[in-house]
Amino acid sequence: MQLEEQLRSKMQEKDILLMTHIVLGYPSLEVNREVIRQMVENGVDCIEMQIPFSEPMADGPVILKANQEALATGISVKDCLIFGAEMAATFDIPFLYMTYYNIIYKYGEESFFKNAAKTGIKGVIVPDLPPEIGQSFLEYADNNHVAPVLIFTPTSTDERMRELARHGRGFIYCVARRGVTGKKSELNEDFHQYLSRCQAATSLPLAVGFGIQDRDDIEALKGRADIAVIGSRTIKLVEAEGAAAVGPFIAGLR
Amino acid sequence: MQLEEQLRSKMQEKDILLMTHIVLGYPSLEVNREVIRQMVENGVDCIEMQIPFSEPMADGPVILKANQEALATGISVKDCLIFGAEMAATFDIPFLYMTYYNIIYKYGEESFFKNAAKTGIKGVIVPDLPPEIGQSFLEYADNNHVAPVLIFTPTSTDERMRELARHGRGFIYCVARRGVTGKKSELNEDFHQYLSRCQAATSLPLAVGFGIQDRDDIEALKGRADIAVIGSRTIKLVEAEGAAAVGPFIAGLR
Amino acid sequence: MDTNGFFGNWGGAYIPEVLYQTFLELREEYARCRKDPAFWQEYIELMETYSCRPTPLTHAKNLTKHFGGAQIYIKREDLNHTGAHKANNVMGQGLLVKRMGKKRVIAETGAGQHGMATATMAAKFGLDCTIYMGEEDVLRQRPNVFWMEKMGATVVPVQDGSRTLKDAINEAFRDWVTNVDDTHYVFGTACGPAPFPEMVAWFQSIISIEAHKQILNYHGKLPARVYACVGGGSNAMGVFKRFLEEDEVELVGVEAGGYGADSGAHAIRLSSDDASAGVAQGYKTMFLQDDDGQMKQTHSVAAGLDYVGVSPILTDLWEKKLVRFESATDDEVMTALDLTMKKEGIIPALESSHAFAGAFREVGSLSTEEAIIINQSGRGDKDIFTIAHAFDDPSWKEFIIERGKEYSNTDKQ
Amino acid sequence: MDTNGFFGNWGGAYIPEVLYQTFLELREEYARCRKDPAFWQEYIELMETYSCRPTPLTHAKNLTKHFGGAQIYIKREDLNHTGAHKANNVMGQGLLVKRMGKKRVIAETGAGQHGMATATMAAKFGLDCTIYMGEEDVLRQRPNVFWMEKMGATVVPVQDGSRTLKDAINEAFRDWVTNVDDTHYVFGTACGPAPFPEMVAWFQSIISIEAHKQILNYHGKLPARVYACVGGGSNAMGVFKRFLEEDEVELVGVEAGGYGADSGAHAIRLSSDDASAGVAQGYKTMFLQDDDGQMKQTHSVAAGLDYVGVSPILTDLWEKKLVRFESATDDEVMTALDLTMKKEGIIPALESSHAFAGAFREVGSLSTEEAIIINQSGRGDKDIFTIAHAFDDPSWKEFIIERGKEYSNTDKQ
Ligand SMILES: Cc1ncc(COP(=O)(O)O)c(C=O)c1O
Ligand SMILES: Cc1ncc(COP(=O)(O)O)c(C=O)c1O
Repeated sequence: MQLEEQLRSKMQEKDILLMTHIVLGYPSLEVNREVIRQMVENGVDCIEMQIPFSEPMADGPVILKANQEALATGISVKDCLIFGAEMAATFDIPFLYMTYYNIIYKYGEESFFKNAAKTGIKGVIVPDLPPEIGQSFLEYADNNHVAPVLIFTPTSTDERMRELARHGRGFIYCVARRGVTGKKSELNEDFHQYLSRCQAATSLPLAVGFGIQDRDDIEALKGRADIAVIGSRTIKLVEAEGAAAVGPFIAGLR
Repeated sequence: MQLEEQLRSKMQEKDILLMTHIVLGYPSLEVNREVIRQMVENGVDCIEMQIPFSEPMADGPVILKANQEALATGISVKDCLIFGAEMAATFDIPFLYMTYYNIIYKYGEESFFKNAAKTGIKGVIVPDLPPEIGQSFLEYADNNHVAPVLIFTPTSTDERMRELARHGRGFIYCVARRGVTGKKSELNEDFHQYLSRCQAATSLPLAVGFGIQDRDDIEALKGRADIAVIGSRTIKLVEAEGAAAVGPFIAGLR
Repeated sequence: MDTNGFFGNWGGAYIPEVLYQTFLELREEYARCRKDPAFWQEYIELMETYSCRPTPLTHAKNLTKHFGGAQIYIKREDLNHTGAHKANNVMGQGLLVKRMGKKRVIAETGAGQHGMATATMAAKFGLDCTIYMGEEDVLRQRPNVFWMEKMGATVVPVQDGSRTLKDAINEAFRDWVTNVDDTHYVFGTACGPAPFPEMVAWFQSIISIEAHKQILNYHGKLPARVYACVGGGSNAMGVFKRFLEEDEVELVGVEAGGYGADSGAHAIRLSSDDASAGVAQGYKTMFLQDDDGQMKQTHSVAAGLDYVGVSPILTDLWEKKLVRFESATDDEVMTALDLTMKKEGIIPALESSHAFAGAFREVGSLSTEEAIIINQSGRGDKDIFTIAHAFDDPSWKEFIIERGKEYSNTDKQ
Repeated sequence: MDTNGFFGNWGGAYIPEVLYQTFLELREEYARCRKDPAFWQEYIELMETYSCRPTPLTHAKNLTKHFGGAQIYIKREDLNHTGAHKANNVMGQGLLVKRMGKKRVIAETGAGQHGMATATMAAKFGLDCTIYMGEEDVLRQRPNVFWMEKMGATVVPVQDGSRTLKDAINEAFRDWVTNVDDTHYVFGTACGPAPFPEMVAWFQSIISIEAHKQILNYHGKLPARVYACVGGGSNAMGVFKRFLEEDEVELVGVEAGGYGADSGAHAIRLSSDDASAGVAQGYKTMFLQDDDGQMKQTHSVAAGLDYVGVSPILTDLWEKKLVRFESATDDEVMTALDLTMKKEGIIPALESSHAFAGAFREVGSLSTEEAIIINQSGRGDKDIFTIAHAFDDPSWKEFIIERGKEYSNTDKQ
């Protein structure tokens, strides 16, 4: 089953889905494993696993630091892919890779997507590859039935959204605001108008990310978006209270 | 009796005359007084007393330092003139002032020469006043019967020497070499030729200074010059061994 | 540049979606400027009255005699206001910012020269200004930081990654995606997402437009070779651009050899096999990266050259063999600098000294009928802390120790 | 200048006899140069190809708006090679030295700018070079000392007297009388024995020849006033000279007010009653001296302005009321510097900042139809140690303390 179908079937059961984010290798794959277990057991519907990159241009301080510290442990892309395969085989929810384009470019687009497909990864999010220069990337994704998830932002025009929607698969990642990951977003009237524009531009499910932090935020998204994305928040939680804190936190979100 | 006559009458008695140099106020007028006494008692024929100036451009390190330290004691031009008058009244040899032009300019040329004349000073040596811009200076000197002593140097042409000789009185101060006071001069063949040129250019007595340090130097000057000038050498002597060393040193020079 | 911003296989605009619209507007405004002769005229007038253009082309007669080969001419970008070619680009972008009506500029800086130039432009054009600078570079280039602050800019030391230029670039992008509406990012070199490489090269082309005229005027014919140091590649593109139209002129880019090509501690992207194709900081080029695509640490005695990437335009020219690339080690560079100071009374920046070192190696084997041009991208004054340190000057050290003690003592009171 | 080197009551050549012949030759060679249009042409070409002449005249629109008075134009001598107007004089004398066939040059320096320029010229012309610099100034201007040495000059710290500029001049004269045959003394300002004042002013007049053309071109008419700082007076004479022919232009010289005109700690020779006529350092002018004629200590935040004398040409113009003299205190100067950096992105040297301070005080009361020219004699980079200190910049201090510690530690190893 492909990503969009999988999500749509879950959407039948819940009024909003939860997607979470982890940085592979931070603080270690062991902790990642435990965190993912807790997430899945507490009802997370989808997880994006970030393969760390030395230049995470679109990430804020928390994820930036996580990338750097993961790399400092010596983790390789191959380690990440083996771990990703293990997770996809172990847990029955869709897993995605999130990373910057260079990681995939250096690995080889074709090999990367073949690997993802073979190991059961459902989608890939790359924040620095606009579709007009990602033709081969998009083709390999489609050929391998791995969803290339594209991004809408508040600065995207309606026309641009329609263009992006044409290439996106699985769902659309709607960035809640200008800026990088990690800072709280105001979910105000402007934001609602923005989400309406997003909905109008695509028939794909909408995920909303950047600064979603607690139950109130998620409550506010219900009926307006299909998926709420929790990013830096769980990373900070693990830093502060350890992996065991993740389960209760997730459980309390919905 | 004017300076030239005084010197000529002494020249009858000795094969070479001695002129010495002191910096007024260095290390103190008391020491100056003692040094001068020793000089006169041991046969010095003429003394130039330098009125210190803050910018002694033509002096080397020894006399430069003496100027500065004298000024640091707070000595004034007036102090110097009173002291000069005392010396001229006390000792029966000709005294000269040596100083830079600004001291005389600020004091007033006319007043300065009147004072010198009145107090029995016989001549004035100013190293930074070429005669072509010293007309009034030269006139006041002549009017007051105080000899303006002019300077020949190895770079002076024959023509320039004749021009200088026209304005000079008392004697001509022949600088032994290029440079400032205090360094030893080579009294070699070039030097002898230079002295011959000096002799040819003037009928005034010739004093030779800059770097004359010992009995050998003075011996070498006999027959070629009329006056040997000892400058920094005695200043250093006083610094090293005190005023009492001056008498024996002078006595040993001839 | 094709419509997607590529030069052959290189370049593009690998940007976060949030910047899409801004880049669209930037590309359009840039296109309008290129078509409008009045814009270039305004640019030239600004550079003539505020900076010191045209900068001279100096015939280095003593160096020429010393090497006994081609006539050495030095293009004097050091005489620009703020002391380097960086001013050309920044003033040009300043005019663009005014047309776009933005009120704030940001910039990354490595050596501090681009930050200085941007802070200067911001003061002149009345814009708010924030400069991102790797913490490492803040320490290496404190005087520049001081002046930037005095001109009213906020200097933010970047503590991520290698804490040098590339990290400052990332951080500037983070600012930009946050403040995209009122802010323009004044990119400092011919790198980054399109249209920056081409736009920066366009503003810098003023160097070779002048030099082309000057060399014909002084030497009577075209130079055999033109040398430039290559950090991001802006001064090189600037001094090469007009000469690219002339087949008989060989263009030579000199990269930072650091401790040597085999040491791993260098910034040689094109003249060794250590780099590979990659995509980062918004564009595709040859990067110094590992097999996974993680960027490597670089090293150069010149803070402005130790960058992991290089202009995609240069990479294209390299691939097409239209520009030759060489490198010079830190040691060779110090020797070249020393010789240039002693022979010509000219103090090239450490960056620029790479071009001198590259030229000195070869100039002796050219005929005295020929000429070469070396682009002196900046002046070395800014590098006094580095140069005095590198020459291990004892009185300098003593001076700094004394000053340091004075400050320690007064701080304690 | 009359045949004895006087301008009205001032100037002359009060030199030791040993220099008579050399001055004769110098005066003759200078006279030949003045008569020879090819000499001036050679000079212009040198300045165009080695320095950055013509230097720009910058319309300071933001400062103009800030003060709401006359249009402020800045003559950019800071863009000269080596960073100050001093280069004009030195390069001119360099050409003279070559004609006279001398092999060695010496110079005094205060701020270090003239020393830098002379060391630079000596390197370019292949001459031996010794620079005399007061020990006090060596400490204040260590970066300049470093560069002079790197360019091959010997820098001699002078430990006599006040250990500043005037003592360096005395010491240079001592060298000259010793090595008169092969050595030329490159006097650094429009002072000293004739023909130096006139000759230096002649070389510097290139500033006003350019500025005169430029202001007519940009502003359409002559400026109401021209401002310059006055140390020895060379940049002032340079920017005044051509405008002296224009009755409607008021010329204003700004002296170093130090801690204030009443403090006794300043270098105001012409705009207060503290100075009197005197003769020293080879010429007659107004000196800061006591009643006995001993020179006084002077003070200025700008090392290039705290000089006891002043150009005899300016003293003559002062006496004839053809130039107005003002002063600016250290504090006023720092404020003017700060404003200029923030408003225009331009960093005047502390010396030049005096001219800015003098102009800022008055410009608001002139009509916006009028223009003024401020001569920016040099750039402030050289003053970083003084300026950062004066602004009491904490990160600068920390930086110096850290560097100092590093050096102390390695020295101990
Ligand atoms: C003087 C100077 N030259 C060269 C460079 C390198 O940049 P680019 O390769 O873009 O010219 C720098 C960068 O800071 C610089 O300051
Ligand atoms: C930048 C600058 N301006 C002015 C001066 C003062 O000299 P002058 O009055 O001769 O122009 C100096 C002297 O060093 C200087 O360096």
